[in-house]
Amino acid sequence: MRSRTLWALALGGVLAAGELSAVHAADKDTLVIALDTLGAQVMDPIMDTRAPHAHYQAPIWDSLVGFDLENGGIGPGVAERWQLAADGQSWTFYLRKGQRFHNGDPVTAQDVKFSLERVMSPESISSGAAALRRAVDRIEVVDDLTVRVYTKGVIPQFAASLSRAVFMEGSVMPKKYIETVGAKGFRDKPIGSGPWKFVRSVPGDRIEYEAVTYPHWRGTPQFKRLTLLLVPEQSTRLAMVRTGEAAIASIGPEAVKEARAGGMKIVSVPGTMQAVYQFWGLYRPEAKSSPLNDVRVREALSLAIDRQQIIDHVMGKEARWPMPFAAFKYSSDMTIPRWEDWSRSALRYDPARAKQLLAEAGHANGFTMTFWNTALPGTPFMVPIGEAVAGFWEKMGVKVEMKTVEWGAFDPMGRGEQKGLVGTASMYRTAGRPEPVPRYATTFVSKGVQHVFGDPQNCPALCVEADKAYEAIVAEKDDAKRTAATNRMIELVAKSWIAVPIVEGMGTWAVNPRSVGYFKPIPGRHEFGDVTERMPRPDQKPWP
Amino acid sequence: MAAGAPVVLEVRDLRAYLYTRWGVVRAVDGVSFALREGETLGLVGESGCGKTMTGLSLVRLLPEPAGRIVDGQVLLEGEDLLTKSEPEMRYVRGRRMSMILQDPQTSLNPVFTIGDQILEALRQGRADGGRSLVARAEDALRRVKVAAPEQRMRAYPHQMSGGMKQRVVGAIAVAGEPRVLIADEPTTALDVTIQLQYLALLKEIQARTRLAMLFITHDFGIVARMCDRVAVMYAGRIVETGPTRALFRAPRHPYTEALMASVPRMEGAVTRLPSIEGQPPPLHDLPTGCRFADRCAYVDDRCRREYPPTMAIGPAHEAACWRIERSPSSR
Amino acid sequence: MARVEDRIDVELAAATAADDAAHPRPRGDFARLPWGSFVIIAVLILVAVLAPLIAPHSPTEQSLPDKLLPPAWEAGGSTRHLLGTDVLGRDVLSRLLYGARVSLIVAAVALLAGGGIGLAVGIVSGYLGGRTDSFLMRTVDATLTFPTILIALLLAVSLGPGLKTIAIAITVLIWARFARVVRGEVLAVKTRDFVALARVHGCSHLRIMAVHIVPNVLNTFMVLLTLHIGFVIIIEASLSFLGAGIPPPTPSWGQMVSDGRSHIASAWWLSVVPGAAIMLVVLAFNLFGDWLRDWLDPRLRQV
Amino acid sequence: MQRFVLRRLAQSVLLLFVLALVVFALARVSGNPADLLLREDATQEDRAHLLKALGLDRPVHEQLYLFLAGALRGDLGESIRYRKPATEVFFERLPNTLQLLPLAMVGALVIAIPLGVLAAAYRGTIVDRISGAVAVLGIATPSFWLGIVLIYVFSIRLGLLPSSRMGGPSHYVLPTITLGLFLVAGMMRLVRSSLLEVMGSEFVKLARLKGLSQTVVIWKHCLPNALIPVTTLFGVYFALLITGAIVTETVFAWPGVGRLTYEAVIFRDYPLLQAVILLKAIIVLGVNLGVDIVYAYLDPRVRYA
Repeated sequence: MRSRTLWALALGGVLAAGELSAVHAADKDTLVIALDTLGAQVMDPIMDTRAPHAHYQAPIWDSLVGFDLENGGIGPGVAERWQLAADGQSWTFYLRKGQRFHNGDPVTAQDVKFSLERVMSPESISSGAAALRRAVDRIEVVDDLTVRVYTKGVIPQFAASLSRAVFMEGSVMPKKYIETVGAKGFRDKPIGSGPWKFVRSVPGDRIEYEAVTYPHWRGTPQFKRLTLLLVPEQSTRLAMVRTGEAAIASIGPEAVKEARAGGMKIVSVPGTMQAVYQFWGLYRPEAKSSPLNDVRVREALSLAIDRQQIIDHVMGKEARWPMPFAAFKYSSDMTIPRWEDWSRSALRYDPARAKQLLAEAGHANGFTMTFWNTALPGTPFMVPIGEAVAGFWEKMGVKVEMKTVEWGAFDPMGRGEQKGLVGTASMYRTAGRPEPVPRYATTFVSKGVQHVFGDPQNCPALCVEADKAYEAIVAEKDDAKRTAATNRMIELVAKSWIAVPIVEGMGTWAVNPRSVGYFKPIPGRHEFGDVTERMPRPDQKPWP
Repeated sequence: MAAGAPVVLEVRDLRAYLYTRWGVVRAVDGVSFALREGETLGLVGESGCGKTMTGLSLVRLLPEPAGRIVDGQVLLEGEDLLTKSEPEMRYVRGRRMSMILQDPQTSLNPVFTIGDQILEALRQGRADGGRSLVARAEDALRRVKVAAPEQRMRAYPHQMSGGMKQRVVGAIAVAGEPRVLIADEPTTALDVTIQLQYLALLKEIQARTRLAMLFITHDFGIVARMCDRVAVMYAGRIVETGPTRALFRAPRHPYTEALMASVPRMEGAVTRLPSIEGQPPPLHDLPTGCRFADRCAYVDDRCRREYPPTMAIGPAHEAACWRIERSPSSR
Repeated sequence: MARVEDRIDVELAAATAADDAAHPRPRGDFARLPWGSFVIIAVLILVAVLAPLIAPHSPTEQSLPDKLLPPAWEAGGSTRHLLGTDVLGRDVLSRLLYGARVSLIVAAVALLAGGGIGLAVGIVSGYLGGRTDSFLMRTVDATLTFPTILIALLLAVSLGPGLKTIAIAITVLIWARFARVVRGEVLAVKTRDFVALARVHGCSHLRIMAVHIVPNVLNTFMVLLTLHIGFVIIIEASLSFLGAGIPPPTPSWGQMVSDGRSHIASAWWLSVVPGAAIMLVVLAFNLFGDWLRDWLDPRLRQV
Repeated sequence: MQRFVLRRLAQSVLLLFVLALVVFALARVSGNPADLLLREDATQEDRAHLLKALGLDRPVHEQLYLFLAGALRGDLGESIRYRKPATEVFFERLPNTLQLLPLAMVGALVIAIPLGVLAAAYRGTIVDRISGAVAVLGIATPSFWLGIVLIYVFSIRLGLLPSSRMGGPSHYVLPTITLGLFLVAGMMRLVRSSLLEVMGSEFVKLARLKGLSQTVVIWKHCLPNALIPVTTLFGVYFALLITGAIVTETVFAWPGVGRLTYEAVIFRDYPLLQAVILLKAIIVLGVNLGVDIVYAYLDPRVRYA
């Protein structure tokens, strides 16, 4: 009786009764970090482009230029020190002695030359490769521990761009090893000079590392093993930290209250990004009649926003009062105190003044505008901020037609013709970088990608001034003069009210105090790729 | 004719109702009859008169939850089946009383072989340790004249003809050697030639096993051939019972009379078959008096007022009609 | 001997029909009217229509200081916000009322469009049979294999999220399910005598389909409509979870459940309230569907 | 039977070809992966270089030709994000999903069938009402919400089960329930209505006439007939599960193909998206064919047709 037996079999398939042992916390010697993304999870610095790669590539590869651990920005790395030549056309890097790759080969100037050229090679899709190609003329090995890079023209921030404080293009890769095993072999068994050795990578799930056994200049890891887990759902990451399955989990500001309710510690990384809103293509003829073309209206819109409420309620106090556009407390080439005062006064919440300005501009009973609300990868809280801003504008009588769009759909609109964006406002972001100038070039210079002041064919007065100010900064070798020129540029943008900072975002992490000891993050760097080697065990340094 | 044989099944004033959305359908409304060993009683009537429901009530297989037996007694060899619990009743079905259904196409389970379905019936029956179950199954098939039983055992229902399937159903029905077999229009779905073979088969089985048979049909040709006695049902009640010959020769109840008149005769010229005007009354609101009143040629006001009692006419021949009282022996 | 292919299709269609339109037999019991579901559906429609009048606050009005207030009956709750407030201080009750409107519109548009196409394809495919039938059925198979969420994501991403996109995405997926079931019913109805009779009288195929086939298939179709209301609302919720749902600030139940998910411990009402609303509505429509199926029961065909 | 299988395969190939075209078009409509890979301050020149490196600078029809020609050879191109052949990425993640699906399906069967039978056997009673309500709950609960609540209750509050990810058997409990509940609901309703349909047929009367008990009649005679339609919908449910897994795999951080599909869409990874959809379709069609064969095996009426 075949069919009868078949059905008995199907019914008999009882669920595998696994042992329902109590959830075992991860063992003491392994540091487990739960992340919302592992990027492309490709163990090769030239193959991943977006920020997340700093999570999983930093442990293995050192960067030519390192960090200033205390207050963010750049510091000594593989190169102990570096020097800009008198004529400003070349930089000389002096490497630290005694550095070794995980297979024992010494780190030499040849490796640095090879690494930089590999980043610039055609098959590299690393996002900074193009900038490097534009900047570097040629690279010369002076001796085993000295390398000189000749640049096309004077590039004051060139050294900084080889630091993870800015991008990943400074990773130092083993020349001999890669030339013997080839690119594929290198990606399967990656070798670097960092404090952690590669163990295994399970695609879409996790990456495992093992601490090096010798002391390391970045810091000798307290844990034997490091595991980075990919857990896309935030509430799941929270649950893992509460049950001890993970020591640290990346969370958004909205989950801080939930994390504290669960007895977890909160670590906030200051100055990781700046949430801004900006107006597009106001200089274009088709936007001529728009009320947004009146600077008083734009200033009113900024005064209408109660930034303190956004910090306290939308961000759950996990945010700070913003500095000017793309500027942070650790920014170089600008007089910080001056701009701190400016932002306190200019970005204040003053609805009365805002109403007055609107009336002066002839829009007492408000007007209609379009506002594109979106969130860049890694900062989903930009959408609630956008909604809050729209809410404040609505209270001011402005009719806001909000269009919430997924980043993949919004980003292309900002390139080329910008047809859909002309005459509208949108949320945007500036990443936590030590020098503001390159970010200003992107948005305000006529040749820049966003060119909000004007484009090469149609460049009104403001656009011309911005171009001149930018040229002054880039070509300036003298620090004092460059700072003055930078201040001039920041003032120009601030007074235009076309790109306005809302709040300075922080990277927030939930930590299980029983799994990892007290540690301090690097200001401006949301990723912990360069922090894991300094995280103590819970018994070594308890949480305050 | 087994006139003197013991009574196997006696039904007294059986009532079985259907509780539906349109009200209570009194499908079986006070039926009484007796069935003797080796005898075949025909239960005849138009469709919808409650004959199938009567059959189902005997084996207590009324459609749940609508159908319910509300009154009366069903005495099988003296035991009242209506008081039995479901497990006790299960023991009766197949072993002491069995039934053949109308449509062979749907009577057999399509996913099991014929052999499985017979073996299952045999396993329920009395343990006949002598030969193995399979051998007894093949004998059962042979007894219902199924050729090459060994192969047939492995066949599936859809591979057999209607007639063949009805034989298998027959084999299953008698596998437990029941004392009473209820055949609910077993041949209606078969074509004529197969019909005659099947009826002869039933007769043969009855002769061999002495089982009593209740034959439910609307076909008088079959009644004449198969039944020793006939009970005519109308609107939930039996209006006339008697020996087949007596009913065919001298029906006394106007409804039986009309039925007999509408059966085509071989002899004599046949111009236009008489038919009975009107419709049987709806079973969910039955009139008070005689239910055939509206269609009866001899109706008077007494018929409408009061339901006539069953009165004896001749030997084992009785009918429920006031006319009988008025002229005792019309013959 | 019917070709195996048709046998299976008939069986599958009948089975699916059995799933959605099966009815217990015999029909003795009296099918109680599902008053419960009538009330809930009536309330839902009333709420959706009168939302602007009865909602205590505007669904998008923010008041950041009183964010994440618990419902009135909990400690710290205020009667101004009966069901508490969300992350931006918006009134949960008002968003629930307005959300009913959005969910109903999406469900109505998707079901009528999707159902309509499905009904047409099902009838044509079932009635004509042969090559058109197998072609249409293979298209149905293709649509069923295409992942639900993926189509919605691709559409949301290319056409831009919004009520219209969600409705289109769900329509593209719903029609296949309707087509398959309707086809099964048509196959069953097609073999009935009155269809042959109509053809004998010289009716055109179109007339037969419209006059004879449609009425008999309508009750299964109606039942399918009610049973799929739940399916549509859940799809909308899942899309919101994946970030391709109805964009803020328009309130929708699916978006509310999705947004509230990271506050399970500290602000349970954010996802529990809309979740309960969805469950109540789906329960109501399912009971209504069951009752409708019994009431429109083909039992009338059998008498 | 062979003729049936061959014809079905031919139709599947045609279906896959149409599917490939649809996916190719839809993916490109949704945007360009290059935009997501470039930094905010990348210039047009950077974009051109990246497009060339990814092979997206060629005209669309040429890309289509390359894709189809490659597909015939089984090479579905290289994933843009993972820089690995798309098929390799897919088959790396497939086992994880396939470990979850059978458990969810069998689990659903083991619960749905008895519940369905009880509901049918005791039609109209409390048992029927309760199982009906459970079924509706299954349909009405968004799986991501169920998953999160289960994690909150069982791993945070009670600490009984691990909250997510793959691992020992205890890791499979919550994801299977989340994935399976939706199934239990659908199957239970189908088993109930199909069983009621079968219980009305004649051979059930005959079975009871043999003196068989109610339970034997239902479990031995009715159920096999009632389960025939269930098998046919097994294929449909399998297809739903593969897509439904996207949500469950996201909540439980399960590195399966569901999650992979979602990522491929969000990052506009054309080759990976095309590969994932085609390979999933092949699996679903294969399973459906298998189900039909099992169906024919089960129902003798069809087997000898």
